[in-house]
Amino acid sequence: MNGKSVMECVDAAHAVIEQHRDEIAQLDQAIGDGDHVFNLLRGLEALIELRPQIEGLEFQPALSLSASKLLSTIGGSSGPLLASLLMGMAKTPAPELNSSSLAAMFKSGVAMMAARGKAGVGEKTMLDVLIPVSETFEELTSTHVSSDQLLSAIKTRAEDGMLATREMIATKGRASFLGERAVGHIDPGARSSQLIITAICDLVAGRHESRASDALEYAGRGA
Amino acid sequence: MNGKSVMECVDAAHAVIEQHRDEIAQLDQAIGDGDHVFNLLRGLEALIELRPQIEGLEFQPALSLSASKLLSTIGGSSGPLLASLLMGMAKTPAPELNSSSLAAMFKSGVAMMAARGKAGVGEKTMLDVLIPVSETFEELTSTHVSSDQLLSAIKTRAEDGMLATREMIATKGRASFLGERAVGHIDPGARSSQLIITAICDLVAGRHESRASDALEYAGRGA
Amino acid sequence: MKKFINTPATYLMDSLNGFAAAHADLVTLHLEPLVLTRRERQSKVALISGGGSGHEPLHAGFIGHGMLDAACPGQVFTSPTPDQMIAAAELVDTGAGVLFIVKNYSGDKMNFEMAAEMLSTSNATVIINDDVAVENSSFTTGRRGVAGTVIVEKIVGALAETGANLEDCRLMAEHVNSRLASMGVALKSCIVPAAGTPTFNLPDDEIEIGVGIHGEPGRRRSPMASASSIVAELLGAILADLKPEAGVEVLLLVNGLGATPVSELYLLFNDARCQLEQRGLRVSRSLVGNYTTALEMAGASITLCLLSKELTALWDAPVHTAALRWGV
Amino acid sequence: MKKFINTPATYLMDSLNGFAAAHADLVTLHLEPLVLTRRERQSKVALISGGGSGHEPLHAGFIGHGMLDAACPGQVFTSPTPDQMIAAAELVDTGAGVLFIVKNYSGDKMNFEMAAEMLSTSNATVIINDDVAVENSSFTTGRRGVAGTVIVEKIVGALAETGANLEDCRLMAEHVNSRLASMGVALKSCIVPAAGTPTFNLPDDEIEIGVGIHGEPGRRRSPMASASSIVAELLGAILADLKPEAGVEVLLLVNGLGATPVSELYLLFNDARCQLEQRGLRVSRSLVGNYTTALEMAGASITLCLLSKELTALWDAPVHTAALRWGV
Ligand SMILES: Nc1ncnc2c1ncn2[C@@H]1O[C@H](COP(=O)(O)OP(=O)(O)O)[C@@H](O)[C@H]1O
Ligand SMILES: Nc1ncnc2c1ncn2[C@@H]1O[C@H](COP(=O)(O)OP(=O)(O)O)[C@@H](O)[C@H]1O
Ligand SMILES: [Mg+2]
Ligand SMILES: [Mg+2]
Ligand SMILES: [Mg+2]
Ligand SMILES: [Mg+2]
Repeated sequence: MNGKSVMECVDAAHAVIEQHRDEIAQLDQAIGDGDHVFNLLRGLEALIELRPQIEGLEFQPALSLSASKLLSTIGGSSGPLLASLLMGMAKTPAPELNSSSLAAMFKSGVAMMAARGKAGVGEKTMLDVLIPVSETFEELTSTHVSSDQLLSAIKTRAEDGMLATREMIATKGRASFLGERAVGHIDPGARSSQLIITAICDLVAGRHESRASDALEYAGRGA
Repeated sequence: MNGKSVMECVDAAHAVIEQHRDEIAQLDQAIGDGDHVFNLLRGLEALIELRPQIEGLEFQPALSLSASKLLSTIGGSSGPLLASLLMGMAKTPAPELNSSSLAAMFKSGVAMMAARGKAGVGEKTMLDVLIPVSETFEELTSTHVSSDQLLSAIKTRAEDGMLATREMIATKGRASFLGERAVGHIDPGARSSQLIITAICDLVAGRHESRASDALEYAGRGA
Repeated sequence: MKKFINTPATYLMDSLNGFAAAHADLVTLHLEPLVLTRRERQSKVALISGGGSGHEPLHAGFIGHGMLDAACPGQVFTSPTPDQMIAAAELVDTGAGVLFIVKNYSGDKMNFEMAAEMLSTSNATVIINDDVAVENSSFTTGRRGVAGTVIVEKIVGALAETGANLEDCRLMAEHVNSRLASMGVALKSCIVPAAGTPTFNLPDDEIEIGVGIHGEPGRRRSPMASASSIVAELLGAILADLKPEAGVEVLLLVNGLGATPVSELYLLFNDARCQLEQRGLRVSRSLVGNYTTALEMAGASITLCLLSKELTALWDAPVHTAALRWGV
Repeated sequence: MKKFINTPATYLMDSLNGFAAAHADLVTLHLEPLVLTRRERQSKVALISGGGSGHEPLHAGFIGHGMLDAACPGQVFTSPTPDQMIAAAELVDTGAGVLFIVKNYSGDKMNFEMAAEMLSTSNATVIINDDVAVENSSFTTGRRGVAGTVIVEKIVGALAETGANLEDCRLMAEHVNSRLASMGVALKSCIVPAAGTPTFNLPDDEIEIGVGIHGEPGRRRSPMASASSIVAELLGAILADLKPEAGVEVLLLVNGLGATPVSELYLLFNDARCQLEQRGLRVSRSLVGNYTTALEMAGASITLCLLSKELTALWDAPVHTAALRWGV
């Protein structure tokens, strides 16, 4: 694992977000300000422009460079949050790279994001996807499940977490201004996080078959 | 003929303009700025509020008072024009009131309006109705036609004049800014003048049967 | 019709009462007839303008030091009446005479003309006709007066403050008018409150090039285009009219028609400025904002004024009005 | 989407380039990272604000004497990034420290927070949350920051010019924020250029009461109503929050959201002023215009600020910026 692996994940994330562009835009129009998908795309495209530099680095330095670039490119809420996630991962001591050190990195990345957002599970944010995912990742790497089982468990937790935001009242982020009126809408950040997690799992699994469900699957208000 | 006759004409004019409100509004929206009918109604309503004073006066003083009131109430192009018409009528020497002195009054009223507007026949304005009408009025009062024949000749000239504006290019007034684009539209001032002339003729003829054609008859663009 | 309004009949007075209350330090509102005058009276040629309402801040927003002494607001898009102009003249004349600044519309001209005929005090009138969307011709009413009026009011207002006499003020107004050209474009019609329906209907992908400030049709309908190509068309017409020599300094006014935010006006300004400099003109003075509106019409107009040392100095002179203020 | 725009991607820079060119006497535009700074540098506490673009003239229009020293514009409706804020601080700090004036949105707060953590020079931050449409609560993000921000920037800007230190400026900003309350209403949604479709859809006869300046839903949809009843609802919420004592003097800001003409804003001002005076409050200062917009949203907001002798004097102090200017 190195800068090349980081860029593979970036490419996978970019592809899946592009594919769900309208859906994510509509989710943020419904309970936010409509910019979430453009923020993500701007950030991911900035990383793609940095490809030569990132690919030339080891794994954690590549994450660290990506974090700074996202921080100075995205803005909004997602900028500091995603930068914190990658920064936290980059800073975690990891003498060797394996699935349990990756799980530890991811856990402290998510913790750094949660600290930045002053948020936890149940507040209708991307953390409703990322915290459960980091828990599953950590739990299952310490047991002896197959890589396939691990990846599919992660994808399931991500989807559950994303879907759970639909019935929540938001207490953090822009949707918190809406009170009850946010209920019935999936959080855009939760959806984008789940899509990216899933795309990376598929990448890792080497399963590149398109799993794109209808791009507008979750955009419908309410149901 | 006295102030009471003036108010009868005002009432007839008010009724017919109210009845054609939307049509006249649309004509002025098409080639002007849309206010013509509101200008007329504001002026006529101001005269109706002055009823006691106007009705207490002789014919020409009543016209003179009405002229001043219109001048300070209407504004726009129609204010000075209609005020000039009535002022010109009020100022014409008329030792006795009969149809030929009325025709002379009307002629000099129209002349005063034309002088104010620096306009004549063929410029796509209310003068395309009023000038022909004043000519017919003068011609026929000097011959021996019946009052019915006179009134119906006036109404025909008024309608012909009004309809003729449809194919004209305007050289005066707001429609002149449009050049060729005004062709195909009847001038709102010509239409309102024709309606008022007709209503007054009907009043004079004692024929109060409603002659209201479809209120939107002439509003259709083009045809 | 979604407007902040109580009833169409009270719209004008409700709005003017708000304006007069918000700017009580600058203006006084008179009723019957309706006139707004400058609070501080000063011995100089008095500048009076007026016209239909719906173009705010024109004209009342330009009453004050260095601009107008009085404004006569008509009904929406309807010229005011002669009694308003006469009252205004009587209220603000200090013996040096009054200059009427009139936009070139039949109604405005006739009403101001009748006022001038009835006035006993010395007065002069200048007719502003800066809109190049309309062809000029001696047989017709000619070009409309639009946003360039603000520039005339500012520059002649500054001259009047110096104590210039009535004839010099009139000549300066004519001079500025001869160096002005404007053209506008609409993205969306306005709605006259009394009418309650849009003055014109513009499909979602069309614009009206050369629109008037009352929603009068312009030169042509055209498909929606990029800001820079819209600017190119407006500037093309303006420059064809003004025919400025290369190197000349110009004042560039980008004026909003009511419903266009300043961010878009600055974007138009950017395109206009770049295109002018490419043609060798120097934008040495500028003004960007909503100065001559058409109710809530979405759209904008561009005005150029060819400057000279004298005009630049008068433009820079202090002004203190509700809508334009600097140097004081 | 009918906007004066070249492409959504170039919208922001085209508009900022126009702004910077039109106000080159007041501001300097820096690229990479994007920062606008005040041209005249002065030894005093530096005031820096910033936030998503689309609210023009906020914030860049308030750079200049008596208000801001720098502004960091983000993408449309997206908080700017920490590197912009750090660059801004480094450009304008004169040793007296910098005060960040931040509207209360997650994104703005987190980005400014990270900038503050990374900055070596002395700095403080104040969070503005004047929008009473949203209930405050210690468990949530709380109220949004909206048009009242302009009043904080003006008053604290005046204080900073007097040489007040960083802590005093911060305390004054908190103090003003505690005496501010705002609420808005939308008649028509805006369109984010990158999205190309309206943020929300409002039927022809409905309005959104309590709308946010990014088109966030408000308290409720309501049928279109008269100006005075809309004003009554906004003022009701504002006064319920501020609970002013009778006889107190207030500053009344009627702010347009972008597509509402000033004539309607003055009409709202008239209704608001009358209703406030009926409740025994005195509108001793006022501001009417487009100061904190939401792209081309049609609508308006009302802000009240409870005044004191000190606040009034700071409000009256000279200010010279692109969008607010008096006394100089
Ligand atoms: N305090 C927070 N903690 C965690 N996530 C947050 C927080 N605030 C916002 N978010 C996430 O950010 C997403 C919105 O991101 P984005 O649209 O890019 O920023 P903004 O809300 O500033 O426009 C939300 O959907 C939510 O998932
Ligand atoms: N110079 C003129 N001479 C004669 N009639 C004119 C002249 N200018 C305008 N009109 C008439 O006035 C009518 C418009 O009146 P109105 O709408 O009240 O005024 P405005 O054009 O100022 O809005 C036109 O339809 C035309 O008949
Ligand atoms: Mg967002
Ligand atoms: Mg008209
Ligand atoms: Mg008119
Ligand atoms: Mg945002």
